[in-house]
Amino acid sequence: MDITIFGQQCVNGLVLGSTYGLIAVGYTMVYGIIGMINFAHGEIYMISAYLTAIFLALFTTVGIHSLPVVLLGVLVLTMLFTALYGWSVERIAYRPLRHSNRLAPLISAIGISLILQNYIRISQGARNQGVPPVLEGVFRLPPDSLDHRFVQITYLQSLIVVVALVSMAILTWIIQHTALGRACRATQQDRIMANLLGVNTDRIISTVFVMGAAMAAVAGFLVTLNYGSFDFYIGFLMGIKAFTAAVLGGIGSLPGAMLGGVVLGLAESFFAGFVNSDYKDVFAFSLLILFLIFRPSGFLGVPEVEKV
Amino acid sequence: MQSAKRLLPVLAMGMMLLFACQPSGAAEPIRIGVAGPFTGSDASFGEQFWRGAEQAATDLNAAGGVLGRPIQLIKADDACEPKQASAVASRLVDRDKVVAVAGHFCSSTTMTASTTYADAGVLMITPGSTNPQITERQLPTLFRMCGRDDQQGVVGADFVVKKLKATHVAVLHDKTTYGQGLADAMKTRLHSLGQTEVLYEGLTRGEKDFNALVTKLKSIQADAVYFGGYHSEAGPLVRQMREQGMTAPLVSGDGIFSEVLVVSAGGPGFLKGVYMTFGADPRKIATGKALVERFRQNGYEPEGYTLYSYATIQTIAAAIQATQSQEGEKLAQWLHGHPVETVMGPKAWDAKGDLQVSDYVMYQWDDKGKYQEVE
Amino acid sequence: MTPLLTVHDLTMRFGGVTALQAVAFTVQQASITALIGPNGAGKTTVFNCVTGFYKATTGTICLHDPQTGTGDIDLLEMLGESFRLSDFWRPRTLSRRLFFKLFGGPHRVNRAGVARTFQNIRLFDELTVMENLLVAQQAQVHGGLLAGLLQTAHFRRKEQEAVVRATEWLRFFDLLGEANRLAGTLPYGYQRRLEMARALCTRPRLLCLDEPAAGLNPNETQALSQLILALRDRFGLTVLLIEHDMGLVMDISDHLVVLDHGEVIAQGKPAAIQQDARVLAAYLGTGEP
Amino acid sequence: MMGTDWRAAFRVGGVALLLFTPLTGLVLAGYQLEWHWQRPLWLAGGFGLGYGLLRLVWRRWLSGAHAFGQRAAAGSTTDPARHRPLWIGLALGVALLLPFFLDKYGINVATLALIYILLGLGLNIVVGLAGLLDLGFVAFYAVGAYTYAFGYHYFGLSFWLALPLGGLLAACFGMMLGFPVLRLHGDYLAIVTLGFGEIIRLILNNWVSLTGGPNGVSVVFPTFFGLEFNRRAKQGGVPLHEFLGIDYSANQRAVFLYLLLLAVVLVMVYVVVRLKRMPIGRAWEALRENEIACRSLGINHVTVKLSAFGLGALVGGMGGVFFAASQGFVNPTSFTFFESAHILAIVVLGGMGSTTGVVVAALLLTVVPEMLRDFADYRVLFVGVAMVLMMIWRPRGLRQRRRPVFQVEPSPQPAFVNPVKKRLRGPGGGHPPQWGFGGKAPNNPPNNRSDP
Repeated sequence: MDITIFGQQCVNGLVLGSTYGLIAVGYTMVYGIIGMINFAHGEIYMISAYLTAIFLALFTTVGIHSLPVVLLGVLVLTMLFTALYGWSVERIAYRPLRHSNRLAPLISAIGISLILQNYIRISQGARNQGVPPVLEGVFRLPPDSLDHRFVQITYLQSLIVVVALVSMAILTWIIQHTALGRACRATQQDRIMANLLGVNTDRIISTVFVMGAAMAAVAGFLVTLNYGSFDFYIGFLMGIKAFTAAVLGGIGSLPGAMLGGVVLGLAESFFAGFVNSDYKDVFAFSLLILFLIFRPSGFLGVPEVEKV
Repeated sequence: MQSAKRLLPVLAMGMMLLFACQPSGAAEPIRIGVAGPFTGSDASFGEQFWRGAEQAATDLNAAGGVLGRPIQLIKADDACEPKQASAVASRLVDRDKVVAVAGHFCSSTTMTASTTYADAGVLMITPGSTNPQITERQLPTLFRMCGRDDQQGVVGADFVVKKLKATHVAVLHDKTTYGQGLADAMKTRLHSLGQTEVLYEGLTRGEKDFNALVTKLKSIQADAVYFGGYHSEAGPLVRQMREQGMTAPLVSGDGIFSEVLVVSAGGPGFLKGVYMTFGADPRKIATGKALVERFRQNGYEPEGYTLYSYATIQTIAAAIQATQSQEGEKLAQWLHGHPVETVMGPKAWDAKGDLQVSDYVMYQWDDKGKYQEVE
Repeated sequence: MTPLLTVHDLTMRFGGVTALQAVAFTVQQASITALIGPNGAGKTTVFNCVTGFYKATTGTICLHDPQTGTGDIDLLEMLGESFRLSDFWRPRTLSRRLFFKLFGGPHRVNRAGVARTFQNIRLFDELTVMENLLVAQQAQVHGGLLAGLLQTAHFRRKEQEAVVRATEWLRFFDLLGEANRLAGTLPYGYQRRLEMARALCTRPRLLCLDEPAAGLNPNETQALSQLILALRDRFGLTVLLIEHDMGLVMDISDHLVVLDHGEVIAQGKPAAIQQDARVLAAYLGTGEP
Repeated sequence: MMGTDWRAAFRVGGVALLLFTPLTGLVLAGYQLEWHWQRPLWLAGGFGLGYGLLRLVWRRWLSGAHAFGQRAAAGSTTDPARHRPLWIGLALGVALLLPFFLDKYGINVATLALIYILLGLGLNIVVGLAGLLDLGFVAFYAVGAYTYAFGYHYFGLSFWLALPLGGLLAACFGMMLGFPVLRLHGDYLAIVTLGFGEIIRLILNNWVSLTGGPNGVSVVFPTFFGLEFNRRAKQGGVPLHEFLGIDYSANQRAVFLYLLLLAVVLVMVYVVVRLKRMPIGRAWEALRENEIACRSLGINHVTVKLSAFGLGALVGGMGGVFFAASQGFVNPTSFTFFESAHILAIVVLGGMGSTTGVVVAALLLTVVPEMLRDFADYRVLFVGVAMVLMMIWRPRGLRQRRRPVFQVEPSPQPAFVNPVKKRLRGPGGGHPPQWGFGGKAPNNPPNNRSDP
């Protein structure tokens, strides 16, 4: 087999996996702190894709053309507004149901995702939307290959990988070394006790939703720039895939989410590239099931000890 | 207090008058159902359907309606789910008492819903379902305003083999009734031309990352790619091909016939070397030009199935006008024997309900985001 | 004196930590045996091994049949041991192992005659008190699915028997008035009693009580000790209990096993244990630097 | 009081303005933007005002509701169960007569509602009673539907054979999946089932040579003891309407399917109601409450879970067969994850474990979206809003599960059974001691079910 093809599939998988990882963070954080699956998270990602395109168009309309300013500005705005959506989802679908049975928030989250999907469809139209190409260019190895025998990564793709790693590092640092992170971890361990010790757990839970949404916004921003198009339906599939990644990595673990994403991305790429793309998703889900049966805690999750 | 008491009967009288007047004010409208995916992942095609049908009804009503009665459209959403399609079909038949239906869009929903219409003897003309099986069942009241996938596949395969001189053809599809039907037709024709495809695979609808597949296409050195599917996947696919340095042409069917393809590919620059089959562009036919202008004035580009659904409503109206009847079987009988002048030119149907003339031609995209017929 | 339970050379490791080291003791038929020791000594671990919730690393736990004196039951085997190479030419052992691997678990231990309560009460909160007790008789009632759906006479008789048995235990524990309350809504002391009643509904030979007096006031503790004695004296039950309340332990136990750091440091009659230097050291510290 | 209400309303309006401004005020058109500055203002104003009014009304209602609630509580002591047979009879009558007053569309919707009741009952066993969160229930539904489709297509299987077979096959699938995964707990199980549901759908979609892929498989309508429901029967058969000497009507087959389904649903309702009072049903619920305690009581959690999973799948499979029969065509688009979520919503909305609740919720979730058809574009949006509001309003569902009541007093004194006599021959053997833990228990009347 051609080594460049193999290398290229590695790159493909890595890039895809990084986006999965970024979205998986939202699932893993929410699950870690309240033990619930946030089914509306995929739609939050979808919202962020729309916001990216809207703000990009807005900057162009206003007349700001300096690329770094535009990109940074769009990223920050997208993160802010997506975070606001994340916060609202928590306030509407989760907080009122804090003390009810475990499944009620699941249903309300599914309701929220229906609302968000259709809200976007009605307000922005059902057709595909997109952004014009930005930051075009590509690294190739070897750089001057003529016969298509090269491994390449576009600037945007490398940006995805780098940003994913950096933001993951920042997030991990926040959780591990700041007062906020300590409060998060305390809430995760024992919500009632944390509350008694003066941690405003409601606020911490809100913060976690906000952080998860912000990470989804980063993913939405990068993915939108990279693939150039999206529609109101992209949240569903991406949500399921990212969720799979979170579980593979060990739900509740931040580095695990990233690792799970990359593993899933690589697995999909290799399967589609070397076996059959028809059954790519079957393979991904089978992997998930097998993994859960033999190692339910994922790669980096802490194995649950059965307390008697 | 007193005045209020006196006011009440007056008010009631007024209300009753209002209700009583309403039906007699205008002639009983002729109801036509417009069924398609107005929500869900295929809503963009539903939008095209509705716009076309709406415009047709407006125009016909402005010209005095049919049999002197106005046309009333009933919007029926099937979300491209067979389950909803059969519910919606029986609702159109039983509740709304429609005379005819323009729809559905997705081949799978047309399959389910058509039995209901056939049972009730309601005329059904689908502007967009191209899967061959639909008319092969020979339901008496079912017609198509579009071609069949096998016709499209023939045009596509001939083009790929004869014009593009491709020898390593990869056939992809999106695993939908439509996309796979198209890819199968392509494959069959390729075989009869003495070629074997180098790859036949499906990709997942709704995904945006096909890089792994593209790398695979590169590794098997495909010199032409045929894709059965919609623009929402074709766009990212062609973009990723170009980004990975693949210049092989991408050939597809009517599912990508939309300027939204430019947006879904993320820019017109990626579209060089993209071809597609579609009926002769209705926007170029003389009768259609004025209409296209009217659409554009309202800020809507009438593409894809917009004019198809316009023509569908026209056809239904023509049949009603000619037969003076509202019975589906009579309308169908008439349509089987008579051509209809539509905005897309004259159309005539064979015994199965397929168009007699398949007018599929090949279009080519340029890097400005425009397309035109290949000579 | 006939032994009911023999624990021999019981060792339990969690990863690198040795929680139990060669623990050995015997529980006599119709006696009350208490496991005591400082916090973290491994008492609950012994309990979990005996009742099948932990799979001991090595050692044997044997339940004897006092009626026949034969037919000892190996409680460890029931949890599903890992296969050994030698099994493959002994189809009988292999099939036994396979069976327990698939269908084994703590429930088998219970069916063999060992019932337990939990340190932190584990009731079925959303079920009524009566239903809690009926669930415990599951293994005995267990009519066919069809019989239950059609409400055959046999099925109804079995159900009635179960209700009657539950009623008697409720009377014994003075819970009769609460039969139709949700278990989760009972006061704490009632919940403790209900848990014991539930364990007894499985008709055990050995009843294991994990800190039954925790959280009870002195009066309730007093009544509890009377109840445990009554279980032994009137029904001939064998009781194994963990308890921190030394007053209770010394009052009712026939035999004491003292654990410290995962090892048995002493066992014997209560009076003897009270004099034992090592036990005093374990509880009070040696005092020497 | 008013002041705080309006301040809160103002805050909500402000947040809404922020939320709506970019997504409704700025609309993408290609790479350009269209401005609709009035849309977010209207929306935000509406939300703020609506919220403020809601708060006011809520406070009013709440203060009034207190008295109302007390009255209701006092009234309910007259035993709600007394009117139960009446209600059940009434509902049954309506259900039986319904098809003769509805048009075909109405019957179709009612049939769909019944299918969802069936599915809800099945999933209720798994989720509501056994507490196993199953996010891939649609897999069993699909197995049932495709069993009928394949059975007819490849082996000429009739509906009557396919019905039990589809159920059994689905149950087998349930067991096959269940055996390895039931050792997992809670959410992991949910994820595995989700994956399984997707795998089944993907395989159905991809294995074209067997399943027809996205083209699906056509299904024949069930016959009534060999009599067909068509206008003209195929190859020498006799259509039902000729046999009975009545006029043909397309409604006949719909009515037939509806009544058949109704019968099956009634049987299932009975079965589920019985199961809850049987040892196996109690074991499911006990397992949901506390798995460890269950194991300590000699209950094999794996087999008990398997039985719940299998039975739920069985019912789901039968639902699938009916679905295939009513649609006349199956393809994989009917079995997406959203379908699982829909069924789960029925169970949760109905109040986990409550049979009446499931029936009501299934009716609501099928009929309401159909009634909303007139709002075409906003339909699904409204369904979503309804789901969220319902959960906030009644997080525990429409109905709470009622517990069975046992008569324990007066106890049959002479028929005393020694609780331990079977295995033990202890001394004693007389009446058990009457003393308990100090302090007398409050002597509740035995049929007083529970107080909070």
